[in-house]
Amino acid sequence: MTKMTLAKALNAGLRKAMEDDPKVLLMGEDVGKLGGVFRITDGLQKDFGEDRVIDSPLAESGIIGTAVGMAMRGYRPVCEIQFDGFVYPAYDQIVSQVAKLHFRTHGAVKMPMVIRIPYGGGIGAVEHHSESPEAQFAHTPGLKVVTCSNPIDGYWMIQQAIASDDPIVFLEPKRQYHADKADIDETAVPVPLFSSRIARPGADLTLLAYGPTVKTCLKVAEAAAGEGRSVEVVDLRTLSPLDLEPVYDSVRRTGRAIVVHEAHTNLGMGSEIAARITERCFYSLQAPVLRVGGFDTPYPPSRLEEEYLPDLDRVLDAVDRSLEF
Amino acid sequence: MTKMTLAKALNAGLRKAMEDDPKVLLMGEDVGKLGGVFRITDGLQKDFGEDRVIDSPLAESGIIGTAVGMAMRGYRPVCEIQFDGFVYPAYDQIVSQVAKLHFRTHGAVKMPMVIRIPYGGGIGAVEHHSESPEAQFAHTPGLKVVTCSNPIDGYWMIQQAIASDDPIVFLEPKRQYHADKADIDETAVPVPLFSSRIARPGADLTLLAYGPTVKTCLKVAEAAAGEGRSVEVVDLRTLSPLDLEPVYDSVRRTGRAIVVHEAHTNLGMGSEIAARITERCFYSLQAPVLRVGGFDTPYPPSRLEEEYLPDLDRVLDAVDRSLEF
Amino acid sequence: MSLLGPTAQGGPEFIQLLTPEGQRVEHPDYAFDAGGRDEAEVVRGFYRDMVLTRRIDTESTALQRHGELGIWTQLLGQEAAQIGCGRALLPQDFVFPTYREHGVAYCRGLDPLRILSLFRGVDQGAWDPNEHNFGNYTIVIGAQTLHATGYAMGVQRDGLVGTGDPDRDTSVVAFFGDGASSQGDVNEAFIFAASYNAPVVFFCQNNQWAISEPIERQSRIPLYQRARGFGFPGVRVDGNDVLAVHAVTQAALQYTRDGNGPMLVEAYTYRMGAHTTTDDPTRYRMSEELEYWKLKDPISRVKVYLTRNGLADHAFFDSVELEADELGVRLREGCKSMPEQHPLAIFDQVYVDQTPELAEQRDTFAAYLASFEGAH
Amino acid sequence: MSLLGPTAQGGPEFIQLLTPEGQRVEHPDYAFDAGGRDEAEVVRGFYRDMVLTRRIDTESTALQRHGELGIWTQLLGQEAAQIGCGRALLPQDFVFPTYREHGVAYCRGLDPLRILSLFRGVDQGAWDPNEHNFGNYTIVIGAQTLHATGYAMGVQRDGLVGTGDPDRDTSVVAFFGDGASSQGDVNEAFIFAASYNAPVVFFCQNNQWAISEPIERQSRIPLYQRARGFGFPGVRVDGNDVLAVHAVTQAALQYTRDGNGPMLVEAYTYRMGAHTTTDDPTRYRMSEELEYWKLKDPISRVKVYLTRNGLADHAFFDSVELEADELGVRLREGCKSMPEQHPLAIFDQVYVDQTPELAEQRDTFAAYLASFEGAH
Ligand SMILES: Cc1ncc(C[n+]2csc(CCOP(=O)(O)OP(=O)(O)O)c2C)c(N)n1
Ligand SMILES: Cc1ncc(C[n+]2csc(CCOP(=O)(O)OP(=O)(O)O)c2C)c(N)n1
Ligand SMILES: [Mg+2]
Ligand SMILES: [Mg+2]
Repeated sequence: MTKMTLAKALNAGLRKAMEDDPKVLLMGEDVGKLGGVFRITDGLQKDFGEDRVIDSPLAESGIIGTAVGMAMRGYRPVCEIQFDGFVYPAYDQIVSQVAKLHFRTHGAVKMPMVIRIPYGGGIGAVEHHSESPEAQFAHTPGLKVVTCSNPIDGYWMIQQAIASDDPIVFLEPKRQYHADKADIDETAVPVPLFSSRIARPGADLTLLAYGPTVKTCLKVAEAAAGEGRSVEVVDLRTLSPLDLEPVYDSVRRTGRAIVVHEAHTNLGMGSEIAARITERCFYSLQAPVLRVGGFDTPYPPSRLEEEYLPDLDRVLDAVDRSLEF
Repeated sequence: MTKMTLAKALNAGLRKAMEDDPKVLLMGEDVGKLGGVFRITDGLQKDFGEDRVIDSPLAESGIIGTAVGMAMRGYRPVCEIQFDGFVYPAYDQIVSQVAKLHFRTHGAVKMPMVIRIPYGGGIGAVEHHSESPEAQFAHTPGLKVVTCSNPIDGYWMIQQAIASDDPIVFLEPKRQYHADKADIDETAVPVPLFSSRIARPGADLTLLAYGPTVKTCLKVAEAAAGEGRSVEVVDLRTLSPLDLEPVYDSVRRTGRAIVVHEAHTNLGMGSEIAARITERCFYSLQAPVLRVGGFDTPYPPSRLEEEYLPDLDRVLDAVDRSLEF
Repeated sequence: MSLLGPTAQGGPEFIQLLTPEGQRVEHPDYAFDAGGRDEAEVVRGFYRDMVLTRRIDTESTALQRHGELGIWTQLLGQEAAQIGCGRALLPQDFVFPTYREHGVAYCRGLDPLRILSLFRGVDQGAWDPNEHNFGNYTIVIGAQTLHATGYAMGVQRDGLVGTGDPDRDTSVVAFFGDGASSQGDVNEAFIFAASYNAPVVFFCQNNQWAISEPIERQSRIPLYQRARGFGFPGVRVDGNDVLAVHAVTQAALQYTRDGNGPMLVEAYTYRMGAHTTTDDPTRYRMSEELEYWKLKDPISRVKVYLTRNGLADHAFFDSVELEADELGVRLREGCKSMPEQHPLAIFDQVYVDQTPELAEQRDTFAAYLASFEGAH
Repeated sequence: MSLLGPTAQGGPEFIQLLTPEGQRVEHPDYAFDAGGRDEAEVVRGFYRDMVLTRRIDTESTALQRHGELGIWTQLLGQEAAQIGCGRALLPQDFVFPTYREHGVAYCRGLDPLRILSLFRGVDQGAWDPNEHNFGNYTIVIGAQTLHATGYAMGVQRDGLVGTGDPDRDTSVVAFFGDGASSQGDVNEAFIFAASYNAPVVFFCQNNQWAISEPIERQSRIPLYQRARGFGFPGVRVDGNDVLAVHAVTQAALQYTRDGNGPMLVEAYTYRMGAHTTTDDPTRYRMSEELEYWKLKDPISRVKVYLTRNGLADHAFFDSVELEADELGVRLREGCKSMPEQHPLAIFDQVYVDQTPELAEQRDTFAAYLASFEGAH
């Protein structure tokens, strides 16, 4: 049992995956000597060498495009995109190649690639450093998209993602990197990668969160409990595929649901989840599924980000609206 | 009054826009001498010269990136992306620059750019030539996204888009290019660009379509009428912003809605529209909003595309499901 | 046609071993190497390869005209570039093609029907790349050059560069066109390959056109000089001269296998046909240009050479023709009788580990399809 | 430090007019041009510019340390590259910067507080680019090089290239770093600029590092040679020599204004500070390297030159110091008292023509915010 932050847990998970399988390679800008700008790959180049922890030229399409070739040669590349807003130069390689090669070849080619992206806001950064690009990837068949919200998940999910034979966009909530510590039991049996998890049970309303908003929603539930309202919180963990059976169960019990994410509300994960819940739980719903997300503006300058991001108050406001509907 | 196909109408609209404003430039691969692979820019280089109709090197990021600079210099670039699947190399310039420059500069910079994309399937093409990328752009604040479904809209909407001071992703349903002809009255007053349109009134159910699926849905309504069911068809025309007031009105009357598009269903426009309709018309809905879209697989080889694309039967099936809900 | 700038040919940097008139010439740096076999026999083999490749092409064009293929990417005129290169490869080398490398595919032993199925719309070119060390056709321009570079980095990590063992040292060939040279991806591939000293031969078939755009739109200097900007060697070879292409590619492959890092080969050739069967080149290029290039036809010069020097007789040429006819028949029949995929198949090819939600979509669609079967 | 490959300095291709020891030297192709003014006065002006620029930088670093800025991109060591270039610009020229061109911004007359507001998180660098012909800071590496190229194509269409009128002919400068040279966008910018012969000076500040990655990761040859691959000239200048940078940039600007197409200038310099205030360079580079470069400091060599040659006295240096102190005070006070934006402002800056749906989102949020005001 070791107490670790999410950052350390991811580092430990990467290390474990590299020890377990010599085909695992890390690649990205500054991942080597520096250990990444967030230090997630700290110490790995020193221990596994420059051939396995590869500092790349400054070109994201190049990183993903060469990783495709490495995967075809039998390697398992884990690519780091330095910040969410810098994944777009690689977008073409991701959606037209990484996502499609298995399909194109009727399964002859496997693409066991993990694309790690520190994502989301709340760290006071400049433009392009606080984006939430998950919906764009989840909309793309052939990719799987997961996100961790805490150190324990970070430790296990990164290993599971690396072990997966499908390409996975692995979203890391950067403002959680150093936020909390948790005990990690390396001998435990982890929950499966593509499963959501009830983070807190409740009876009156279901809050759906993932990555950085899980913590917010747990606080909401706490605050709501103070007002006598029992709020269930689900940590979705997997965004593509979605694991909504537990959510449907929950909503059938509570009759109300709210999806909370940092990404723009319009066409964010919330829209898909709302649509599916409504399809499956139509007669159980006592209010429309509400969405609390980032606004439909570009991510604002950091002095305004607290207003932009869904916070305790905005989610509580939605809880009220849902319960009063 | 001239009878024109959508292809010819777009060509005429582009010509008119270039005549009206010398700052309008066209740019793209093969748009000059060849007139584009779909001939949408046919004859324009001959008449307006190589400085205004610009054959570009084979690089989409280069096309959009240089167009940003031209717009900053006071020009109004209209960029052609040869096929939907080739917009992704330009994705970064579109979402991080085109969409954000106005916001970044508090309005000091305007980006009056039109990005024309022939999109959608049904033409028997090879991979990457039948994609429907609209949701990705609609999810991006700062962009506006519109799509025409018929020659009259094509003629007017392209001119309106070019006249707009905001950047617009202009989606052209390529399989409609040469499908039908319509009378175009160049002296008419066009409907506003950012408005949806009731393409066929009805009372029992509302079908929401855009671009290539409008025609499909009109046929569905026709077929349904044969079975005594009155189906209203809305041509959305604008995907960002959405113009849903007429849709809410419609759904409040019919109680049932189905969104039909070629894009992947998961996180497609249908999910957002379903979520919004449910928020606004919760008590009017007699069934969940259904979605009929492309499946959540990569676009298939052309011999399977008829099965993949939402067609008369699949939409009719959804109509039955909705009415029987 | 201008003889300046990117279209310049001739001079010591334009490597040629067999003139358009069928004359063998020498080059100070590159010699044709028959690999210990009888040279005439090897050249006859090249001739056969090129004729069969051209037949694959013309047959496929005809199949498209008859509605059997949706589209076809013609290689007419580029046979020498592809056979010269394809025959220089060793079994362990790996190829990343564009969508026009039918001749290279043929050299690697890929059944042309696997390619026809792509253009017929039956599949998307679904061969296993490891079967013939021949990657899948790539339609997004330039994307494969990065794949090749990454694959070559994998080869390095496997310890298969510069060992000195000719059966093990491995090179990777990235094909691309003159137009593709403008894509960011291609230039990034140059950068990565140079940075890691990866064993990649960047093989550019400069066929003078990217659909309707002439090479001048992409580069103001000869394309092979692009490599200079990235610090690795580039050479221009007469792409219609199968002997020169073979010699140059062989040297480039060995250079990369030896661990010297990447190299660029520009095969200066010409797209004699349309861009694809849906293109109409009369809209953008002069017919004289085609006439000019017909004089440089890659196959005729070998035929002249073989005939003039008594290295092949009528019987040989007839037998190749016959073989081509047989191939034509096989392609026509194979194409028309190609089995279709079942629509449900697409759901099972998205992931290695199928997701419950996609399985459910599949099942729903299966039930829907079955409802029709019941109805009829 | 290796003197080979991309880090080679010296030789005729390394243009220098003022040695690190403060010695004026001649170069066969480039001479310093004071533009008709007294040369000593101009050099004193450069000195002042560099000192003030450095003060902007150190002051901002301090403000970041005190929590007044979220982050700061230090230019320490790059003053000569930026002032030499910035002072060579004509009013009609247009600049596309990265996120580190504080010295160029200063030359263009942009109030440094406009830059501080970006790093404070008050805005994203919202100045009007047309006010000082100075574009907005661009954080996505390389993106602005394409903007510059397109802007230059616009200049061409405005007929403002090669007219011979020095008040009208216009050039565009695209700034980028050594790391940026690996981005597809930058290479595409080279291609477009060459293809259209656009009046762009690609000005690369090779400060040896892209965060933790040394220049060798991006290029195995000197970066200025990249231009060779694209068919336009490239030169390397001592980026710590303000006179040489001025001379070379002036020549490059004129070359492009005259209609000769693009040109690449590599200013060979050094990032003496961290990448940004959140970076820790001790993790990846040796302190000796910094010591080595301190001897090449761009400001000291000018000071030595001015002093040794009696071109400036104590009073001058004191007055510059005083001016820098005043600037420091102004920045500190201006930064701390910078007005914040109202959260609702962001909704009105997305589109020229506001959309009904975003207006509604704004109104809902306004009502929500108001509900708290009511509560307190
Ligand atoms: C990214 C991308 N943009 C556009 C296209 C459409 N397209 C297909 S082939 C082609 C021209 C390619 O020219 P070149 O690289 O010279 O190869 P060639 O076809 O001559 O063999 C274009 C523009 C594409 N396939 N991919
Ligand atoms: C597309 C993109 N990828 C990654 C980053 C993160 N990043 C910011 S600066 C930088 C290094 C840039 O190095 P260089 O171009 O040499 O400029 P310098 O910072 O040295 O001035 C990186 C990787 C970014 N801003 N944009
Ligand atoms: Mg070509
Ligand atoms: Mg640098």
